Amino acid sequence: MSVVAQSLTSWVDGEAHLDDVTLTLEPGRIHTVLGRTGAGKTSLLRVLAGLSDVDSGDVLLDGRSLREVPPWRRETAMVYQQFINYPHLTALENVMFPLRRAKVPAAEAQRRAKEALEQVGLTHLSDRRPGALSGGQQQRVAIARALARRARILLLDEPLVNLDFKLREQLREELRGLFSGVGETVVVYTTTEPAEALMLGDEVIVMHEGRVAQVGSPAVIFETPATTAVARVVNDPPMNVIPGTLQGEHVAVRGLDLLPRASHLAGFADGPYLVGIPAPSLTFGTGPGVLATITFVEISGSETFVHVDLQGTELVVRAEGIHDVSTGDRVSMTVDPSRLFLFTEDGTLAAAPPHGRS
Amino acid sequence: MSRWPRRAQYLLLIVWAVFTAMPFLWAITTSFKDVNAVQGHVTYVPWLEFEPTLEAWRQIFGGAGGVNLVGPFVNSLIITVCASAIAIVLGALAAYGLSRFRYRIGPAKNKDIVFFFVSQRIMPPVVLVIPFFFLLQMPGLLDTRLGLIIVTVALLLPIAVWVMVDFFDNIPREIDEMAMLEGCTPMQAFLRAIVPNSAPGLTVAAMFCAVFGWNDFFFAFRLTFTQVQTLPQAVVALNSSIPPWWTLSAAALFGIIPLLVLAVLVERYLSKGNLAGAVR
Amino acid sequence: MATLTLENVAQTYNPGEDPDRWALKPLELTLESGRTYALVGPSGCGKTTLLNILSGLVTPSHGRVTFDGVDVTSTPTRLRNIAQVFQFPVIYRSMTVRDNLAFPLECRGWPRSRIEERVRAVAEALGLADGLDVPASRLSADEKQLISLGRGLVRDDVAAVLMDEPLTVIDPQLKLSLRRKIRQLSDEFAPTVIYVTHDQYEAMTFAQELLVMSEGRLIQRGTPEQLFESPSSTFVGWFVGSPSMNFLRGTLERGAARVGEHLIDLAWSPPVPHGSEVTVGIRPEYIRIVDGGSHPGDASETSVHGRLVAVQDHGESRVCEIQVREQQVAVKVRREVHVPKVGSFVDLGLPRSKCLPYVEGRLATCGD
Amino acid sequence: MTALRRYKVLFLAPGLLTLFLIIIFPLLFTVRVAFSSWNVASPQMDWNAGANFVRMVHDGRFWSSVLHLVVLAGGTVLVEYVIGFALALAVWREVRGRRLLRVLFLVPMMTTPVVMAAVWQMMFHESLGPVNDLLGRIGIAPVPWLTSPGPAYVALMTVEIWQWTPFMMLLMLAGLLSLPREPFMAAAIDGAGPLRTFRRVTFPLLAPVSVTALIIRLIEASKMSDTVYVLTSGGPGSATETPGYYLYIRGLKEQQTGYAGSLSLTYLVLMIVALTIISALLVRAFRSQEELR
Repeated sequence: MSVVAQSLTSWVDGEAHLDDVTLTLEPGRIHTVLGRTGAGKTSLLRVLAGLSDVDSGDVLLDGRSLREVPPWRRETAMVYQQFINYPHLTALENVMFPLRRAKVPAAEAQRRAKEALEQVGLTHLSDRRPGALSGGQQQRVAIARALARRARILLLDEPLVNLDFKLREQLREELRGLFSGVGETVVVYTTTEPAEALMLGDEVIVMHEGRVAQVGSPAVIFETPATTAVARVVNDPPMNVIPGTLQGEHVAVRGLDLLPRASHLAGFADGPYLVGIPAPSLTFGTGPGVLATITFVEISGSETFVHVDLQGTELVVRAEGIHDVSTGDRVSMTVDPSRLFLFTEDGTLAAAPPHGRS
Repeated sequence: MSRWPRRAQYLLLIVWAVFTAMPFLWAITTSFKDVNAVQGHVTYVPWLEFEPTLEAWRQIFGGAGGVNLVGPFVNSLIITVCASAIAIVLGALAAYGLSRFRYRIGPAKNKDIVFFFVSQRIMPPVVLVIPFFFLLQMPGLLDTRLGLIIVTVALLLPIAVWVMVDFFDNIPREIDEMAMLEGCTPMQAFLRAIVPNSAPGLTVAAMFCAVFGWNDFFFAFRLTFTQVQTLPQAVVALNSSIPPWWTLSAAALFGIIPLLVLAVLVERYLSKGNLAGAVR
Repeated sequence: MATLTLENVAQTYNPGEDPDRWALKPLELTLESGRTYALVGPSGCGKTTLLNILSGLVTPSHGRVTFDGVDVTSTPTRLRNIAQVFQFPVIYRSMTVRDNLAFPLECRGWPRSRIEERVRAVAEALGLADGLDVPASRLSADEKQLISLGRGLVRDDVAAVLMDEPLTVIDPQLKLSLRRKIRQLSDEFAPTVIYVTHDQYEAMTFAQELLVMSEGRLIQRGTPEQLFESPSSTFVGWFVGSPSMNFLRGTLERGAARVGEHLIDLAWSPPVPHGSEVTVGIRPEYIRIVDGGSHPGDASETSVHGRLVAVQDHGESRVCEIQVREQQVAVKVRREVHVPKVGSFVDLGLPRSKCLPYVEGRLATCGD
Repeated sequence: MTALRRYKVLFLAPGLLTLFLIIIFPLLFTVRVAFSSWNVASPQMDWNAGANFVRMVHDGRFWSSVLHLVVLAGGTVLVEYVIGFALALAVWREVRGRRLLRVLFLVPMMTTPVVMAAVWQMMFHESLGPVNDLLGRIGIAPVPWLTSPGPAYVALMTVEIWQWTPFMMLLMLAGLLSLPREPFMAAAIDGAGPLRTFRRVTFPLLAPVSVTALIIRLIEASKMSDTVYVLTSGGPGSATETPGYYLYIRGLKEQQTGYAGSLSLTYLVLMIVALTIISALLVRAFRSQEELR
C-alpha cells in the first residue's frame, strides 16, 4: 500500500516544473518536501492529486496506475496554503462535506466531524462560517476536514505559510500530534522552512529546480547533504559554500587563513573543492583571527545571524542568543575546522563532519 | 485648498438629478391629465393648473375606450423570466467551463471563445430579424411566446456569459478543486461548491438579462403580431396614431415600474462590490 | 524627522463602548526622532489602529497626537508630512521610476533642479539609479517596495516613515536582500521609522526598539535584548523568542519557587508573602541537560528531574520536551550535544540568574 | 484524463451550440439572400450575382445613414463617458444621499428605450411639450425639435445620453468601488491634491474599465434604431436615418429582402471593422496610461 511516483516530468511554457521525479511514499509516514519557491513542490502535490497532468511518468497506488483515475476518485485530501473552505457552509458542515460525499451515514459523519473539530480545538466554533473565523481558525477547519476523511493520501501545501509567526509555531506543534493518528495514510507536506521539514518529517524530500535532490531521514539530510543545493536549503541561514583547496596539512579557503585539515578530510586528493562552512561553525569576537566587517545583522528571536564581508567573501555566522553588534563593526572570525563540509567542484558531497552527534 | 471641486460635484449632481427625473415627472403628471389639460397650453402642477383624473389609468387596465395592458404585461413577464433563466443556466455552465478549463477549438482558445460569445452583441437586431422570421416560420413558432423566448435567449446569452466568466474567475479555483478531491465530479463541484457561493454573480447576471429582455422591442415587433404582444410593443402602438398622451404616459409608467425595483437591487449589489468583477 | 508623541491616545470605533473593549486603550508614548521602532503583536492587537492614528487615516477618539510638539490630532494625512510603505507595493503605474520618486516633491512645488538632484541621490541609495526611466509598473515586487520607501525618503523633511508589514508579499528568497536594503536606507537617511509586523524576526532585525502590543495595550518596549532577557510579562516571554519562554508554576518558599519536590532558585526574590503563587520563567536556551552526572550542578544552578517525552529536530538545534511533574519544559540544545533516548529520565540544570520570577503574569520587582 | 475531458465538453457545449445555431443560420441566410433578387413581388432565392452590391454603392441614402450613425454614436458615447465618469466620481465617496442618488441615476438605463422615446416625443412636441414651454419662459423661441435636421439630432442625442449615461456610470462606479484603498492613501501621503490624484491614480487605475465601458457602449450604440423609429422615424426626410432604421425600411417595410441582405452584410462588416480598429486604438491609448511604452 504505497504511492509511487515514476519519473514524473512536466513542462510548462518551456520550463520544467517537474523533471524526472521518482519517489516512493509509504503509508503511516510523514514525508516533508523541502525546497525554495519554484522548486516544484506544489506541482508534485497537484500531480499526486490528479489536478495537473504530466508530460510523462505515472503515479502508482498499490502498483495500479492512477493515470486515468480522476481526482474525485483518488481519495486524496489536500490542505492549501490559502485557507480554503466552502464559504457557504459552517465549520461542522465543511468537515462533514467530504464524508457525506463518500456516503458515510449522516450520524456517523457528524460524529467524526465533531471529533475532528475537537482535535483541532474548534468545538466551540463549529456553527460559524469560515468568513466569521480568523485565518488560523480557518486553516484549522481545513485541517480537520482533511483529517476526518481518513483519506489514503493527505497532501499539505505549505499550510502554515500565511499564518502569523507565533500561530505558525503553535500549529506546527499541534500538527505533530495530529499526524501521529493518521494510521495508514500517506502524508506529504511541503514547506520552505528547514526547521519545519526536519521537525515534522519522518522522511525529508529535498527538491531543487524540479528535481529530487535528496531523500532521507532528517538526520541524514541535515548531516550529509548530498549537494551544495541541499546544504544551502536545509540550513537556516543557508550554509556558506566557498571555493577552496586541499593542500597537504591544510585547507585553504578564500579570505580565511589556512585551516588545519581535520581528520574527516583525510584521504582526499589535494586540489580544488567547494568548502561548506556551516554558519554555526563560525564564531566572531575580539580576539585574534581574520578581520571581517559586519554588513547586516538579523535577529531571529533566539539567535543572531551576522552577515560579514571577509575580504570580498560574503559569509553568514549564526550565534546563539541576541548579540549587540551592528553594521560596520570590525570583528575577528574563527572557524571550527572539524565542522567543514567538502564538496567536489560540481557540488556533490565528498566529506561531511563526523557526527558523533546523536 | 480651493473648494471648487466640491462645488462642481454638487452642481453636477443637482443638474443631472433634475435632467434624469424630468421625463418621469412629465409622464407622471400627464398620466393624470385629460384632453383639456393637454391641449392649449402646457400644464405642470395638478389641481393648480389642471384637474387630475384617473381616466388614463382606468383605460390601460381595460377600461372603456382603452386598451388592456395586463395581457402584454403577462407576456413580457413570461418571456423575460423564461429567456433569462435559460440564458443564465447555459451561460453559467459555459462561463464556469471557460473560467476553469483550457479549451482549444481550432485556433480559438478560451479568450477567443469568450470573445465569440460577447461579440454576438454586435449583431444588429434588424439584420437578424428577417432570417429569424423564416427560422420561426417553418416550425410554426411565429407569433408565439416560445418563438420569442428562443430569440431572446440568443440576445441574452452573451450578457450572461460576460458577467459570469468574470465572476467565476474571482472565486478561488482551489474551492472547486478541493470539492473534486473530496469526491465531487466537476458537475457536482460546480453545483455544490460554486453555485451556492455565486448568488451575487447570478443575481447581477439575472438583473442585466431582465433589463435587456424586458426592454426588447424590435424582435417582438417583427416576430409577433396578434396573439402575443409584449408590453413595449403595446405602449408604442399607443404612440402610433394621434397620441392620447395621458394613456401613453400611464402605459409607459406601467411598463417601467418592474424595472425600477431592479434599479434598487443593482445599487445594493453595487455597494457590496459584487459588480466589480464584471467590468475588469 | 520628528519626535512623535501620543498623549493619552485611545480609539474606539463604537462610542460608548466598554473601555475594556476599545481597539486601543489609553496610551502615552514618545517616539524619538531618528530612531527605528517596531510595533509587534498578534493580529488584532491594535498595532494597525495605532499606525492609522499616526498616519492620520484615523482620528483618535481620545487624546492628542503631536509631531515635534505641533498638535496634528485632526490634521489630514496629506498635510502630515509622513511616508508609508504598505503591505502591497503601491506605485504610480503610469509613471517612470523617476517620476514616481519626484512625485511627492512636485506635489510640494519644489523647483525642478532641486527635485532632479534629490531624486538622483535617493535613486542612487536605492540602487535604482540606472533604471530611472523604466516604467515603474515593470519592476518586481521588492523593487516596488523600495520605490514606495524612496518616495518617503526624497522628502528630507519627512516626519516619520511608517511601514506596514512591507515584506508580506515578497518572495522568501528576496526577503533577506530587501530587509537588508531597508535597514541600510534607514541607517543612511535616519528618519523616524515605525515598522509594523507580527513577525518577531523582522521586528528584532529591523528595529532599535520594539513595542510589544496585545489586546490594544502596549505591553513592553525595549531593545531586542531586553525583551529576550527580561520580558516584563509572561505574554512577552511567550511572544518573543522561538520556542517561547518556559513558565513553571509554583509557590514561593524561602525566596525560591517550590515546584513539586523541586525548589528552584530565582534570580531575585519577589516581594510577595511566603506561600503565594509564583511562576518561574526561563528561556529554553538557558537550560542544560545534565549528562550522566558528568557535569554536576554547582550552587549557581538548580537541578530538576524530569522525563524526556519528545525531541524535535530543528536542524542546527534540537528542542527537547521534558515533563517535570505535570508541567512541560522545553530545552533547546545544540545539535552536537548528546540527547538521551525519548522516555528516559534526565536532570536539568536551571541557572539561577536566568530563572525570572513572575507574579500574576508580570515580572516581579526586586524585593529588597 | 478522459473523465475530465468529458466534463469540459459538458460545460461549454450547450451554450456554445445554442448560440451557434441561433446565430449561424441567420448569418448564412443573410449571405445567401444578399446575392438574390428576392423581394415582395418575387420571393425567390435566385442568383443575381452581386447586382445588389452595385446598387448599394450608388445608394446615397445608405451611405449618409452610415455617416449619421458615426456622428450619433460617436458623439453620444463620448458625452456619456465624460458625464458617466464624472457622475460615478461624484457618488463614489461620502456625499449626502449617495445611495438615493445612485438609484435615481441608474433608473434611465432600466427603462425601455422605445417607451421612454415615446415620453420624450411628448416633451419635445413643438407646441404642447414642456421643453419649448420652459425655453419660452426664458425667452427662447420655440424650436422645431423633431421636424428640422439640426434640432432633431440634438433631440436624438439627448434621449440617447439620458438613457445610456447611467450604464456608463454603472460600469465606472463598479470599477471605482473595486479599487484598493492603498494607492489613494499613498497619494494623500505624498501630498497630492484631488486633481493630481485623479490624473495620476484614479484615471490610470480605471483605464481597463474605461476601455471595456467604451467598447460595450459603442457596440450597443452602433445598433441604434429603436429610438430613431419612435422619435423621428428617420426624419425630417431621411436626415436622422441610421443604417438600422434604413434597413428596416428596405427590408421590412418594402420587403426588398435581397437588397436588405446585401445592406445588412455591408453594415455588419463595416461595424466589425470599425469597432475592431476603435478597440485596438482605445486599448493602445489607455495602455499608455497604465504602463509607459
